[in-house]
Amino acid sequence: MITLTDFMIVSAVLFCTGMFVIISKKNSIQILIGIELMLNAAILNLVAFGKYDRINNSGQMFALFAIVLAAATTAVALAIILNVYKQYKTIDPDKIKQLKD
Amino acid sequence: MNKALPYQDIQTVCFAIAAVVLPFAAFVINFLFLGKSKLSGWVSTVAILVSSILSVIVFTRVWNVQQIHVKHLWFIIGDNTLYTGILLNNLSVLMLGLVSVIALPVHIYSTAYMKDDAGYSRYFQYLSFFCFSMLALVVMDNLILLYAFWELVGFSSYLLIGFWFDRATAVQANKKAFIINRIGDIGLLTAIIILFNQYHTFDIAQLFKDGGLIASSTINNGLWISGTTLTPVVWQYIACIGIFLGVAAKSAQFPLHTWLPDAMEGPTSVSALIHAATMVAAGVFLLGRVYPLFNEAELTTLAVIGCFTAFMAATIALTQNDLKRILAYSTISQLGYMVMAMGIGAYATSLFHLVTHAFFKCLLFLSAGIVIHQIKHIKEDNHLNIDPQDIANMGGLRKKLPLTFIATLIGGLALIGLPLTSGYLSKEGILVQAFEWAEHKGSAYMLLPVLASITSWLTAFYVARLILKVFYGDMHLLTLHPGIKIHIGDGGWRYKLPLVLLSLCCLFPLFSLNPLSHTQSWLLYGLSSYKGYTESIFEIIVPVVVNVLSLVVMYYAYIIYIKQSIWVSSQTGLLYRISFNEWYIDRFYNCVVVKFVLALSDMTFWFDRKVIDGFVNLLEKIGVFIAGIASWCDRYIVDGILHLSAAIVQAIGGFARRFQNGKVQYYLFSMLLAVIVVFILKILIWN
Amino acid sequence: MKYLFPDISNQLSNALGSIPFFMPEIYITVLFVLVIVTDLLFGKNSARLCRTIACAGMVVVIFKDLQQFEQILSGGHFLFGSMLLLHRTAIVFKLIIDLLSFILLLYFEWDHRLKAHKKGLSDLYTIVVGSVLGLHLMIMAVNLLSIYLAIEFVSLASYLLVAYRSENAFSTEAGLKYVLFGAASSAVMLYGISLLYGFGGTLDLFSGHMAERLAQVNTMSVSFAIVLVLAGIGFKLSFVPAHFWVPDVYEGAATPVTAYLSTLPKIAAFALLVNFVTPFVFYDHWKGFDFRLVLSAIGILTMIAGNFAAVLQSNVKRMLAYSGIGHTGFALMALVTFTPQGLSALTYYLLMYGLANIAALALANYFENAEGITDVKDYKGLGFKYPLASVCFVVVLISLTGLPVSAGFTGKLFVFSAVYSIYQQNHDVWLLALLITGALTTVVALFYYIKVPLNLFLKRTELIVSENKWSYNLVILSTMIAIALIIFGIFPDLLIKYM
Amino acid sequence: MNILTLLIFTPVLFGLIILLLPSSMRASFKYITLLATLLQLGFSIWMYLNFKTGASYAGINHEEQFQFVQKLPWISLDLGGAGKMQIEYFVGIDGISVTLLVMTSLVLVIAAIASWEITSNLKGFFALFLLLDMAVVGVFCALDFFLFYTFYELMLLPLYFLIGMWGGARREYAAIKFFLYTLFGSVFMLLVMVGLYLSVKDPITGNHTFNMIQMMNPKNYIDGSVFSILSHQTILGMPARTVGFVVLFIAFAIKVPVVPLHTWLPDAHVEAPTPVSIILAGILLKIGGYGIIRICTGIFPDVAYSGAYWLGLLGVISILYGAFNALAQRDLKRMIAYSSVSHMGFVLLGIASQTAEGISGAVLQMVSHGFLSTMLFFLVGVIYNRVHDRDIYNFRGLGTLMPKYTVYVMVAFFASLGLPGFSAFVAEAFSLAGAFKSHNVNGLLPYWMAVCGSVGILLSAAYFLWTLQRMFFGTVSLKGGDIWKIALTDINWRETATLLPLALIALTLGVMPSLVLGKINDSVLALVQFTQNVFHY
Repeated sequence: MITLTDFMIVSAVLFCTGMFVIISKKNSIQILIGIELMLNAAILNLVAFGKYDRINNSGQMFALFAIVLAAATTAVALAIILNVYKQYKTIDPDKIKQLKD
Repeated sequence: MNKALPYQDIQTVCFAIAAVVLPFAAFVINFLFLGKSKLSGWVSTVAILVSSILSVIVFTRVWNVQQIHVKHLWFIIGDNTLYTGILLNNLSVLMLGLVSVIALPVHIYSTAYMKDDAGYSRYFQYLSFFCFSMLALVVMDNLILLYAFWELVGFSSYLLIGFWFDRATAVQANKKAFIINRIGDIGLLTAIIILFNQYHTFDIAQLFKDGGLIASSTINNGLWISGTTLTPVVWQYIACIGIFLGVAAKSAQFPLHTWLPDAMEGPTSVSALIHAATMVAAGVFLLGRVYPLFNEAELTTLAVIGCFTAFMAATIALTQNDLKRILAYSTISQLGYMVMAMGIGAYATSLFHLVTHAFFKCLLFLSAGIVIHQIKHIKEDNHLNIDPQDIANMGGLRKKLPLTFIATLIGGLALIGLPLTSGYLSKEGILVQAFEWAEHKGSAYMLLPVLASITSWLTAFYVARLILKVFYGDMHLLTLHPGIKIHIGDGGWRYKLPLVLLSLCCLFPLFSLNPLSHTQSWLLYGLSSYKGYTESIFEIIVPVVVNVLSLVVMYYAYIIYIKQSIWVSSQTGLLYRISFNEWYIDRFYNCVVVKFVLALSDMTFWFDRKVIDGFVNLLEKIGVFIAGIASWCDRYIVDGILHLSAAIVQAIGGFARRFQNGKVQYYLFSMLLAVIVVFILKILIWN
Repeated sequence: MKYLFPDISNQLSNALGSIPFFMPEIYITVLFVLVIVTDLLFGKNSARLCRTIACAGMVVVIFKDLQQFEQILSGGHFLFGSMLLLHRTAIVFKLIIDLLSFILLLYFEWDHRLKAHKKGLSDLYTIVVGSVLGLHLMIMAVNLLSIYLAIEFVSLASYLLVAYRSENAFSTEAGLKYVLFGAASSAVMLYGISLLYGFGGTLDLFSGHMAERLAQVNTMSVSFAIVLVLAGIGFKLSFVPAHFWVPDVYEGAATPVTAYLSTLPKIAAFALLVNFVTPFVFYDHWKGFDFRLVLSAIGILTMIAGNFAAVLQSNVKRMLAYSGIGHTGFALMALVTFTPQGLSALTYYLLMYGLANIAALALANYFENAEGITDVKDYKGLGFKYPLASVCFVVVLISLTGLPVSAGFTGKLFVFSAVYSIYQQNHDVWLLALLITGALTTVVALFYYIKVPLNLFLKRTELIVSENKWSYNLVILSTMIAIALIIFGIFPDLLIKYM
Repeated sequence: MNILTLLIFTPVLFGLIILLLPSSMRASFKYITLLATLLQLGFSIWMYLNFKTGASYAGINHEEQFQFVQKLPWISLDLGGAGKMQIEYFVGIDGISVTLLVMTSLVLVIAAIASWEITSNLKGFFALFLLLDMAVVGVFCALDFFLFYTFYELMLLPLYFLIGMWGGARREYAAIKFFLYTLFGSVFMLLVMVGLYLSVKDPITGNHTFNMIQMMNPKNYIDGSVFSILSHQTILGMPARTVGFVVLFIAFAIKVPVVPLHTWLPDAHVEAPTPVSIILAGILLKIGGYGIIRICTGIFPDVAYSGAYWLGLLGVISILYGAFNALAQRDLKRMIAYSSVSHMGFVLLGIASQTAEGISGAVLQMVSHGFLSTMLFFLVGVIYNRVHDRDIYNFRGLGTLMPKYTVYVMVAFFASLGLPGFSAFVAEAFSLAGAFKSHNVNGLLPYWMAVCGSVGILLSAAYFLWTLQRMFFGTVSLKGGDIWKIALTDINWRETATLLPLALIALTLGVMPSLVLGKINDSVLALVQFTQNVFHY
């Protein structure tokens, strides 16, 4: 039997992994993937919790919205990253730091 | 205030006011309309002439007749109403008369003395302004106004000392005079404030009259009580010290006397009026006004200080070579007498001495002015590089300046206090009472009258020295610079008239018909607190001893300074032997007494210059030093704190900026870290 | 599933019944479509027309907003099954947003650099109009789902705006930073939302169950969830520690976009935050997560970080970015009162901040246009060359600093009064600390704001007579705003009584 | 039209005219400004003459006793549960303000005349000048705290620009320092102001009010409010009222300025152009003193009472510290600036004494210092305009070169050092008398403070005389040699026309202090009465 706790643990692991990816990877696309991981952690949570919300099924609904929005965000982000590559010939965020104090 | 005042009194008051205001009017006229005109001298002189006539009228009407007090609302501050008013009693009308009468000859004299000066008009503006302040000072009825004019008198003195403001020494001197006077002023102001706090009034009549507020206040259990006001008694002492500081500064008492010799940088006529006769006497006048405030112990202190001042100044005068400085020190010495007299309770005699001193000292200064003027003529005629005030250059002037010589002689004798002069009357009065007082107080106090007597002999010595050196013997200039032309004389009537007038005033008849006994003087009876003394042995002994010894001293002086002529004229015979023997005595004196005295004199002078003046200078230095520190603090500490806070702002700003390194992952990391840190903190602290 | 059926009709009627209360948003949607269509129809030359349509549309929307006041006389109204809440403050917020976006729509074209963009500005108008819809939703959202949707809606639009000038390196760099930071924040927030949903069992904040249940759950876990959600909102509000993106993005984006970013999403986010905290704060048995304390602490930190860091900036846009952070902190102060008075002070303050900030950036833009300068040190002596613009700049900065007589001052005064009156009741030391920090940072704010007039007027240089590329539009706009700021400074009750 | 409103807003009207006129008419700007200030002077003199005295016109804490009152609702705001906020345009004067108002108007005329020296950017200068004019006059008239604060803050900006744009070499530093210092004070004042109005309710309307006179009545405070006398609230462990007082005091002390909050003053003075120096010293400093009287002691009489010792101490420190600093300066303007610090110390000492003598002395000192410092700075301006140097060591023997000028310098110097016959004497004497008396009347200040204060008079003599000796006496010797000798012409008719009235006023006030004291006396008595009765509520 997979309990709610298991879902939560998995999602927490996913979340942390995503966070780690965001912070450590030297590639913008990888960072996007990290963000996706984090989003998925949340979505997993939502779905898991939604099981107990029988009246509205808000969890599942939310998950759908979240997936769509994540896709939209990723699309925009990829477009911007593409643009960045045009300008900088790199997508390593560490190297893109003309704007700073 | 004055509803029931009869017509006569109103007229008197008007006269008094006119006497005071006329010089001021002259000042205003001179200031506004007579910029460079020679007319200004006459405007001032006429003003003071009328003023002095009015003063004399007022004097005759008030003296021993009644006290007139008129006042008019000035302003209201809080619950206190301040009046401006005139208080005419014996003391004030005496001073009123004295000041205006002395000022008159000085004005006349000045019209001649200053006639070639570029600042002629300015001089008379100042002089009139001074007369106004001084006259107002003596008639004012409340302490605030008294203080006001007290300071204005100092201010006009400042202006006059620095009259030749392009001379560095004059400017130095007037600054010093003003600042030292300012010290006194602060003392006086503090005293006035203390009195105001205690008695809630500034009115002199209410405060100091018989049975007035001062008289009815008591000191009890360390508290100074008057009405409902209780103050620690120390403030009574401080009030007295404050007043004494005022007196000491104005009347050049130890230790605030050093400005007076320097003040001689002003024109000589000014010295005669202000720094000899009138303004410096203001301190003594003030003592007279506030006399009831002082208690026994404070009076004794006063006496001691006065006596010491008198002695010290006299010893200094012994060796000075500057004509005016000698006179300045003698003034200090005489003022010391007056203060001492106040201290020993000889209130009336002190004021008596003030009056007589005013005349003879004024006379002496005017004479000295003539001498200096003439020497200056010689200097200018022959293009010499000499100090016209140095008595070493003078000598034998009695033939050239006969009238001046006679005047100086009268003045000098009065200063010494030889019989037939006015000085005798007042000075002997002081000495006699000093002895009586000391006898009454106990033997230790005998030192005071003895010292006073010694001072009297020292006075005799330096006066004799002065006269001998200036008027007797040969002109030293001639021996130094043979062949110089000397065309000098007493000068016109504007020089002579004042001398004659003042000389007459220095003789006894003006004050007492009995030339030998001071107790017969009308002046003494007019001053309220004169009690009249019982006949005592001192009445006879003191004058005799003092005068005889004075004569002896003068004779020694004669021998010392003119001795060569004696040797030359009498080589053989009894006279020679006596002279010879006396020479032994003289040598003895010379070795022991004179040398000692001279050494003492040098020492005191050194003390005066280095220690007391040094102290004043030190104060100045300390002031400047503190000023430097304050300035440093201001720049580095107070402002430093400001700059520090600016630096802190920047430091915090810098810290906040350090995260902005342009790396987005670093930003994310910082944010997440911060969130986690906050969360952990929350768990640790708030749970 | 069967037992859900009766509900459907209910829900449908609810949705249909909500539509009259949703008119402004519908109008915006129509406007959005209209602008897109215009753009498509007229191609390259459509910019001007798009702008005209967008602006005119905004005016209509404002009218619609005003009409809503009558609809809610009897109190707030839930829409679409408690997804949205229409209440008086929300309308005020919407009006502010619409007004400011109207100004911004006018303004975009006046930036020479943006205008020179080869793809034209038509898309920009579309995006902005779209984002206004998102902002409206944000203001009214009271359901975790609608909150998330609205935020993402606005975020997506903002990403596009920031990266709009694709040919410009700064702009794209800013876009990258913005999108990465934003996406990560929203992911964090979503995780927080998922947890809240799990703990509370519902997405509806105002249902009453949410706070009730959360109060029973382990405080730590709830706090964790709330902190994560706050981080997401904080990204929009740009408070510490979610402010790091602000200076870079503001500097990199085109100036009108910066004006947009520094005002509209921020103001809407405040409305959102108000909505978010209300159910918790007014739940009597709420314990555990102390919103007032956390928000106060954040407010203090934000004020300090923003204002102090701004002192060292010399790029005008960057400086304004930091000052914007500082203003967020100050506005948080009004929020933590959790009173109607505080709320009206907040709206007033935000409106004045929005106006002044747009004007300030417009003026910075003006100088950028005319002289090609962005650094405050280059403003040296320009005050005599461009007197009107410079004077306006001074007035606007005065208002931002909060000195009388300017609207910024009255705003500050209202905020202070609101906080004070609460402090008077509960003597919360945090409120006092907020007050003191608020006052102190005003002084610090002067420190950097004054740099502009300092350089404009006090420094003297040999002015090189260069050809003026006069653009009156920006000056006229900012002059009008400046005058408005002064008028509202003298007569604040012209406005505040409606807030 | 209310005369006070007219007085306040006349300059703005003229300022607008200047702004609207084309720059080609710049020569007329100074005349327009002069006209505006003269008009103001006329109004204020009219008010002075029509000012009624008597116990029933004392003012202070009785609204009905103020004169020339105008009261219009301004901002009214519903705060929901917290009641209503009531801000009024409320102007009126009592004895304490009327004399300061006349002084201010006159000083402004002088400053307008001194503005002749300004040559660059005239439009800006005169517009700012008139704006500043409005603000300073408004401060003295405002009886609503909000209005007061508005005017108070409104002074800052024009001053910043006036110093910063037309000032000397370090003008930027001086201007920003001045601005930050004063803003620092006033921002916290804002907090206290907000706290006060939330604590006070207008008894008639029941609204929260900014009315200062209502704030003075302890009965108007809501029970349990922060600043209520009865509820003894604390802020950070300190009594709330003490905190409020201290904050307000700091704000005003910066303006006065009181040591150690004074360092903006020398810089600002030195760098400011002459007219601005005149306004700074003549008027701005008085606003600090006025604020302490009207607001600090008016609204927090109990704290002023218990904290009088510290106030007095600060006063004494200012007197001495300022004087010592003045002694150490070699820049003439700086020396005078520090002398201002010293002289304003008397004001604080007088106020701290809370005796009728002390407060009257303080007000008189403010009026007197207003005229004298104006004169002093104008005199410095005269010499600076001619040779652009102010270093005391660079001049010697000016008395021979510029005799008339020297006369005025001497008048100003001696008047400032408290020579009787000039206004400063009576003022300082009574400040000290009040301070001394205080121990017996209300036991606030120890005796020694007055004594120490009097040492300041001595020191002032020292630095003024030293300067006089160094610069004006002796033989002519100038750093700039013959060029300076030619440049240093004696004062012209315009300068005489400026200096002569000032000298005459200083003299008149010295001889007839009743011109001021007669007007202020009732108010001062009422104030003293009020501060002493505060514990009976």
